Amino acid sequence: MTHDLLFSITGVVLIGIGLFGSVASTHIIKKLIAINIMGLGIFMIFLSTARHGMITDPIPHAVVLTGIVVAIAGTSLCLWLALKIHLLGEDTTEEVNANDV
Amino acid sequence: MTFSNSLPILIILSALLPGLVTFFIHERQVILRRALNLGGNVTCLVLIGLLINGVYSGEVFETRLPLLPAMDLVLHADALSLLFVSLSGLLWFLTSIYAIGYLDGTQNRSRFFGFFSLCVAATLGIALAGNLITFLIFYELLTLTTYPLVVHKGNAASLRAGRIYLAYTMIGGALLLAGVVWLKTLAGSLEFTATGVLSGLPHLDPDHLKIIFVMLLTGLGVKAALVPLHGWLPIAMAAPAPVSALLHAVAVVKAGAFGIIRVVYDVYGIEFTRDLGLTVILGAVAAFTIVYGSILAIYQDDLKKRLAYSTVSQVSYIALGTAIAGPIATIGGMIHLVHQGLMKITLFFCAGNLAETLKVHKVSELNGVGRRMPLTMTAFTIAALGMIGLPPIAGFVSKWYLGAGALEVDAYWVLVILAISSLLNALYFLPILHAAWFKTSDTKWAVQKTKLETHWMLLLPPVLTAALAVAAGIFASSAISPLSWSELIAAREYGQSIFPNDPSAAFLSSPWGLGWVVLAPLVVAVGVLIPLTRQWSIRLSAFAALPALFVALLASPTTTVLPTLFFGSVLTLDDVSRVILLLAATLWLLAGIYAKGYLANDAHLTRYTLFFLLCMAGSFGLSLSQDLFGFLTFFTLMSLSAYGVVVHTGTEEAFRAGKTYMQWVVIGELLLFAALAGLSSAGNSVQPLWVSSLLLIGFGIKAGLLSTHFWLPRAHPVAPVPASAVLSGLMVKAGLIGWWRFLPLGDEVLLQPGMLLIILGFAGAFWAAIAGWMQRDPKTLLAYSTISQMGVMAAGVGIGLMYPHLWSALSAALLLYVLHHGFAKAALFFSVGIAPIANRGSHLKWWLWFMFLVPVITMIGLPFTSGSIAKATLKISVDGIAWFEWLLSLSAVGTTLLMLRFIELLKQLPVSSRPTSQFTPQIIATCLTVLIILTLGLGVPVMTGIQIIAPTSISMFDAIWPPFIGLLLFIGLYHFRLRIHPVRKPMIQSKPEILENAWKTISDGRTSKLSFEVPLISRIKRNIPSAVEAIIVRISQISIHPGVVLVSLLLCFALMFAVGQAPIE
Amino acid sequence: MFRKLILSESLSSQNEMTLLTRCALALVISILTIGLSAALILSPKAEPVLAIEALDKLALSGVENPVTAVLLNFRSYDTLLEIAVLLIVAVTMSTPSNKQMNQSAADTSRWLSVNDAQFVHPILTALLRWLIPLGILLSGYLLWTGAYLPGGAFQAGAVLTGVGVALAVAGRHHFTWHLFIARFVLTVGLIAFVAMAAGNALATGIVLQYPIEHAGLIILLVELAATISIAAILLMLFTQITALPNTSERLKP
Amino acid sequence: MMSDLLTPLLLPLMVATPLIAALVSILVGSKRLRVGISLLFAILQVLIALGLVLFLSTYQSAIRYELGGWGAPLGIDLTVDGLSALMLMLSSVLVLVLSLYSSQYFSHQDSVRFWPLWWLLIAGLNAVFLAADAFNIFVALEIMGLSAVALVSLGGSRAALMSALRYALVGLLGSLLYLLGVALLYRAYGTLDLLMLSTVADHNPLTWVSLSLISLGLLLKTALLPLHFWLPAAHSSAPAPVSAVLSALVVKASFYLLMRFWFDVLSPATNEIGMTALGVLGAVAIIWGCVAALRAQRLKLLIAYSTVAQIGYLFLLFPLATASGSSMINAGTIAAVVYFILAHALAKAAMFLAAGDIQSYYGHDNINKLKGLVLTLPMAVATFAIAGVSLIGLPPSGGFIAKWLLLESAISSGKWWWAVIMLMGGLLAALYIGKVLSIAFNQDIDRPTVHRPAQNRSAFYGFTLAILAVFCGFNTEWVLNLLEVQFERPLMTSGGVQ
Repeated sequence: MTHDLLFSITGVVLIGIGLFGSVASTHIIKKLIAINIMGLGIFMIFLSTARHGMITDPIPHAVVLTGIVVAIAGTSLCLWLALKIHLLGEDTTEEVNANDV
Repeated sequence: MTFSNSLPILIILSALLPGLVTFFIHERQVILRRALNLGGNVTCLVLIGLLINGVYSGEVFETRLPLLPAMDLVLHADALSLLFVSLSGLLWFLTSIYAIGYLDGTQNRSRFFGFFSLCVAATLGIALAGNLITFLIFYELLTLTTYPLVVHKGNAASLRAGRIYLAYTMIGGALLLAGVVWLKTLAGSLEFTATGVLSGLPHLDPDHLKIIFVMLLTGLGVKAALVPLHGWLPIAMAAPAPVSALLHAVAVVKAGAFGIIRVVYDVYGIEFTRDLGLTVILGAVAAFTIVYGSILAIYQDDLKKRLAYSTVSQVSYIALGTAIAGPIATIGGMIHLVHQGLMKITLFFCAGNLAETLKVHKVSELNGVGRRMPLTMTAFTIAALGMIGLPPIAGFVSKWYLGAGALEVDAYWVLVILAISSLLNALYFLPILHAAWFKTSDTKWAVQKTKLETHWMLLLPPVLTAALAVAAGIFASSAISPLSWSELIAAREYGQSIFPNDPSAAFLSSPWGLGWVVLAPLVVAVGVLIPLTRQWSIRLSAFAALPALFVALLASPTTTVLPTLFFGSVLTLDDVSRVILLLAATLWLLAGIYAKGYLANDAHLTRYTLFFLLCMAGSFGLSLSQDLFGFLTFFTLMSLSAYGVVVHTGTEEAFRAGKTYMQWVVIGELLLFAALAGLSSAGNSVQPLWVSSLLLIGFGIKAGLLSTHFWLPRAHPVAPVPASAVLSGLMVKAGLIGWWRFLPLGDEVLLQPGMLLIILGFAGAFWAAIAGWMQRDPKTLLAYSTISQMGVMAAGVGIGLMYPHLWSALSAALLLYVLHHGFAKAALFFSVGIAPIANRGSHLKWWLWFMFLVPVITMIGLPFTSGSIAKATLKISVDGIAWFEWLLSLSAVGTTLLMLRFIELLKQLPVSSRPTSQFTPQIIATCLTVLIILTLGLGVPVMTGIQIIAPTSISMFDAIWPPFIGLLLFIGLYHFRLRIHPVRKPMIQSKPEILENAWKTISDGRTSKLSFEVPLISRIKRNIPSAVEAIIVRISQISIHPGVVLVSLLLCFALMFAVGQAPIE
Repeated sequence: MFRKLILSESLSSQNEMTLLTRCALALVISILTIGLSAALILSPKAEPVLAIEALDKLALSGVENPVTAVLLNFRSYDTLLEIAVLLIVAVTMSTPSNKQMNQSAADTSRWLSVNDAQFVHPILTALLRWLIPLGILLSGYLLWTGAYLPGGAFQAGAVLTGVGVALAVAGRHHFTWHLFIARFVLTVGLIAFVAMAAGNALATGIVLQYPIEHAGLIILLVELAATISIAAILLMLFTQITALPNTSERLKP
Repeated sequence: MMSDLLTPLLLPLMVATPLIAALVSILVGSKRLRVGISLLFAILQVLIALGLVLFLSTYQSAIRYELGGWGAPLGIDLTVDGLSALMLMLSSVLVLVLSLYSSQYFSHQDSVRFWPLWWLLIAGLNAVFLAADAFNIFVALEIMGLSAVALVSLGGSRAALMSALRYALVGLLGSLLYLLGVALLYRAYGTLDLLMLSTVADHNPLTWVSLSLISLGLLLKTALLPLHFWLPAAHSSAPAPVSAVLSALVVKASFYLLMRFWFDVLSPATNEIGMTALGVLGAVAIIWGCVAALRAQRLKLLIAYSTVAQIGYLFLLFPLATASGSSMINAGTIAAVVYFILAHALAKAAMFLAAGDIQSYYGHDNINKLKGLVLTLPMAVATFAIAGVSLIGLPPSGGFIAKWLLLESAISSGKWWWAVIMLMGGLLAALYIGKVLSIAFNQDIDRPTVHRPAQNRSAFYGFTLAILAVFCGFNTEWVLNLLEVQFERPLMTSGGVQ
């Protein structure tokens, strides 16, 4: 029983790290990596619920699989945008509009 | 959807659809846009017509559209909504014609007319709203559709106006919304029911209702421009003229007032509001707004701003009407909704015309504009007079009802407010009229290209609305007039049928019998106005008096009742009015003939004849009419047209005299208004003391009673001779007739007023004699003699008040005295006109001098003259009040003194160079008057059927000793007067000037400190001996210083009350 | 926290948050994690009711591997949407403006065009000759075992993408994506899935309900189409990024 | 009865139509064909939504469709009740008009990528409104989020890309937090189906934590005040139809989910403090949004900030819904908020379309330079004004009815301070609408030449939307009793509608 609890705790820790990374860092790529770490943490928690003694519950696996694909799609879109921004202009820290509070 | 419940929505659509379609019309398609717009107008009016006769025949019109589960959009046509719908529909039609003319050639007119129709649709929606939420929806829609109109020009000023307008109305709207929602949660659906929804519901927490009422009031107050929330109205004047005309006279401002009426009557219910004590708040705010708005209006130089502030104050009348919470006051409030709309829209149209054609925006630039744009300015004048509240224009009717309604619930302070505000209205409207008509324009106007003074589309609407305003006033009690309509509403509101308790006795009436007497001069006056019949009518003007003369002499006593005229006017011919009519007719006839010669080659003959005829009509109407409204209307007509005659010569001195005359007329008017309002509300119960004292003073001003007589010695001499003859001979008697009609003579004892009248009468008689004696100009002397004679007559009436049982005999005597004085005074004035030829020593000299002496002798009252008979009958009718007889004889002494002085002055008149032939009409007139005086002296008792005690019974001695003493006195004083050089034109500022300055400083807006520099001190410094003489003159002057006189008046009152209270044995 | 986004590789500290705020943030997040873990520890796990039911119904699903059954039968709707997500990314990156395309001299008329002029390192050509068939074979195997053992469309697709990337990197071959055939390959997965859903609705009256006897076969077909699509989409991701103008020079530090 | 069998089929069809439309628009080559087919699909979608709404209003019973026939816990279900039917109807009508607008708004190059992403976004939206499974919502949210990001980045300018990136990051973070919440729920209750969850969920710390996580994730996506920084940039730099659909629908979808979770699924876990906290945040959002809108220099930015403010209004639902402590959710407030969504969506979309016209005519949308706009683009000004009326909540617009219902519920539940906030919000909204209008009406422009008023058809669509916003203020009866249609608890028997 303690096995999956251990996994969930690590998952939570991973989420913590991911959250801190995404909020604290301002560099886009760092932020993206942090978000992925957080995603993995969540998937870990989800998977930790699958083990019930002898029976393994297939639902979390399917869900996590779909989650991974979606996360990839999201990350690749962000990368694509970051790359285009990088190509477009030198001004890296452009404020979108003056009075954006 | 049967017809009855689709009609309201159709009306709104008839305004909405053309609006929406006009948006998409291209700028250049002018004809299509005009057709669409006017088509919409006409259909709307037709539908409203259908609605009116539908509701009249009792059919119920209601459209119900589902909006929210517990509440739906209700359009319900009841009597109140009809009033507002018909007003908006009609004025929309006129304003769109005006707008088409006004905006000719400007850009984005499609947008303008689109929003214009939408705004009217919103107003119609407001009028027809059946419950509070529908009202709210259309109320907010009105704000939205008016914003683009206010900012139509797109310049900085109109944008600022738009911003401020939005700020005010948005906040108001938010408060209103909150209030309505709160009320909805408390009271469920808020259908408008006749006696109010809330009064029925049981367990409503009163202080919640109070807060809600205040919120609703603020929300509505923004649009009704109650004081703290009125800021946007003057600024919104930046909008084009048609916008400020329709919006600020009809749509927006009235929506607010209409809302207040709906909330107070149909949501809270009038008794419920009164119990909650909310009417006090509303009343206070409304009263403050009325006064505040008028005061501010005085200081505005920009014409439209002045009109805006006047709107602020006028709209609060409606709120005041609702606040008084009496049935008659409600009627007053509601008809003011219509009347103010009519009058105010005329004013704005005229302001728009002035701005459009002459580029005149400031009041100071208005000099002489009357000559350049006569039609516009006449409309402006009618509307302005209506706003002041002068009869017969519509404004008077609503003020009358407000006054009467206030008295009905004993709210005396309202009467004061009405009086003050009418005074303030006069203060800011009369200078405009004065400047427009009587001043010559210094600036060069744009030359008048077209035949009409401006585009016909700009001219037709104001003239129409002015005519409507007058018609609403004159035909007030006719079936279709707004007045009868609001009576219907008030009856519904108060749940019982009430009719204004006018003592309009309706008995035998011959149709239009006596009407011709009054109509003849008016018809001729119209003839004078029309250019092609002008010459003929001027020549005929004198003979307009013939029908009156014919009726006075031959017609049998009849009464004509004209139910539709005013409040049902009653013209009767009884003994009193017969005599007065006789005097009036003859005097007007003679004056007309005299004027032929005197004013033969005068430049302003047409203007003189016009005023002459109006004055004549006024005097005839005055003498015949019995009902309050009619009497007051003719009284005002006579006084106003007399002004035109007084300032006829156009000299600076004439204008100053005219101004004083007008000031006193307005004061008189106000006092009479209050008095007659009190009289009508008191009904036939005992007349309260304050009403009779107001009547005394009000008519006293006209009768030249002491302390209110200043205008007389300055106005009469200034007028041309025939006019001053009639002024002194007849018009002064109007005051007397007033007393005759309205004071309870002969039926109840009025000790104090009687005493006052006697004191003032005799004091005036003696004082005038002395003052007159010191004059150098014969006409001024005659004016003073009129004051003294009127003093005697006033004393007679005073006796009548104190001893009612004597009144029957006394009235006959007074009538005779009036006749005698009228003709004698006229003859004296005529003689002044033709004295120059007599002095030239032509062959007629002796004959003329004989003619001068006859009236002098009759005035003195030597035996075998009408004067002696009149004085004798007066003495006898008083039977035995010794002191009265003594005083009467003493006054005869004074008159002799005056008459002898008059003869002396006649001699000194400069010789005129004009050939005698020109004087013939004047001579003929004087001969006729003298002839009448002689016949009066001998055969009068027989002809007029007045029972007179035979002349023989008075002892000859009584008729001789007063003139004899007068002669002695004259000779004695003759030497004394030589030493003090005669009183030239007052080298020091006479008191009326100071009063007049004070008046000017107020009206010209300069609030310079009113400094009463006392000439006396400066003179003492210069040289002591002349100071003594100055003191004597000061004493005689001081007596007429208004402040002192008013104080003395109060003293008399106090004395009178004291005497009254003291137990009389 | 998301306001300033920078891309400059320069590790200048002025963009980073001040030390104080970072510590505060760290503190807050650690509290949250402790709270979360406490909640996890305290609350009991629910009984695997759903798991038991899924395993019972496995026989009806047409495949033995429970995960594939859930993925492609019980919750097939999720997988459908998931492919749609991938398609979104594909569409965003498809057809960059033509000016970027014509830099590469390759003929753009065909989807997979060979351009011999390009010099390719001999060792790499030999390696490819071995690797590419092996990759395709492996992805076929993964696809087939999906029904019994962990595997399936996504894993097979990933391997196939590897093959494609190897080809693209070699430089000899060039992919053009704005042709119809390319766009069809990208969308074939979703098309198959939707067609299957519609077909089932006709057959069994309820959308996405496989007829029991053919369930296995239909799942296999759908998985095949999905694999092709996934491979194509991921490959396009790679080629589009390398096709961006002089990406290589820009990436220099 | 025939229609009885077919109607449930409408639900999956509702999701399938946009997907098929997306596929077709990818495959189709020419722009004109692509546009034609898209319009066809848009009309089809409206018809389906209409069918659903009519069915619901006649039979007054919700529909539940089990995909794959496996039943709730194992399989995934699609459900539609009054609220979701209304949202579907709103989105399909709006999509139809926006598609008409964008048919000639985009150049050929852009339209190749626009249409597929547009249909995928609509598919995501429909999936969210129909979803009854927690994880399914996550995937649908993700589709909607990513396609929205892709559409925002369509602009191609640096600002567009930067704001798209920021929006993507926020979207990702939000979805992951939501997923974490779902994971905890699955751990505690073993099921992903919302209806089952609502019967099983009770007040324990784990449910409360998962509810707050889910709410945090959805708040990020709905852009409530502290988490709103991404919205103004994203909505203002996107092309006009995209920003219209973002403001009107995408933001509302996550709010719809919040409503579902707070009032339907995990309602036992909700408590008073949470409700008032959301209410306070909403109130602050109203005030702050309006102030920021007043200070905005660009028109689209102004409209975006006004969205932030109007979202604040939506969150006033939470404190008002639970009438002072009693757990009974008062239906009036929910109806009011739904009405608010309806009116705001139409009005905001109209405003963005008007702004789009202005931008394409002038080349910029800097407010101060828009003097004399009323001469050049009268239709755009009219649209902006009418939509503004609905935003401020002046009668006769839909916004007014919504404000009226909210005010009524605020006053009847005795919490009058929320009513004050609402009135303040209305006034502030009037401020910035007034500012724009007064500039537009300013005609003393230096260039005396009167511009040829641009007569393009696109202004017409914005105008129809604005008119719709006004007319939905009239017959509210129909909408309100549609909302009454709800799921009765407990679990409906499976196999379509009984």
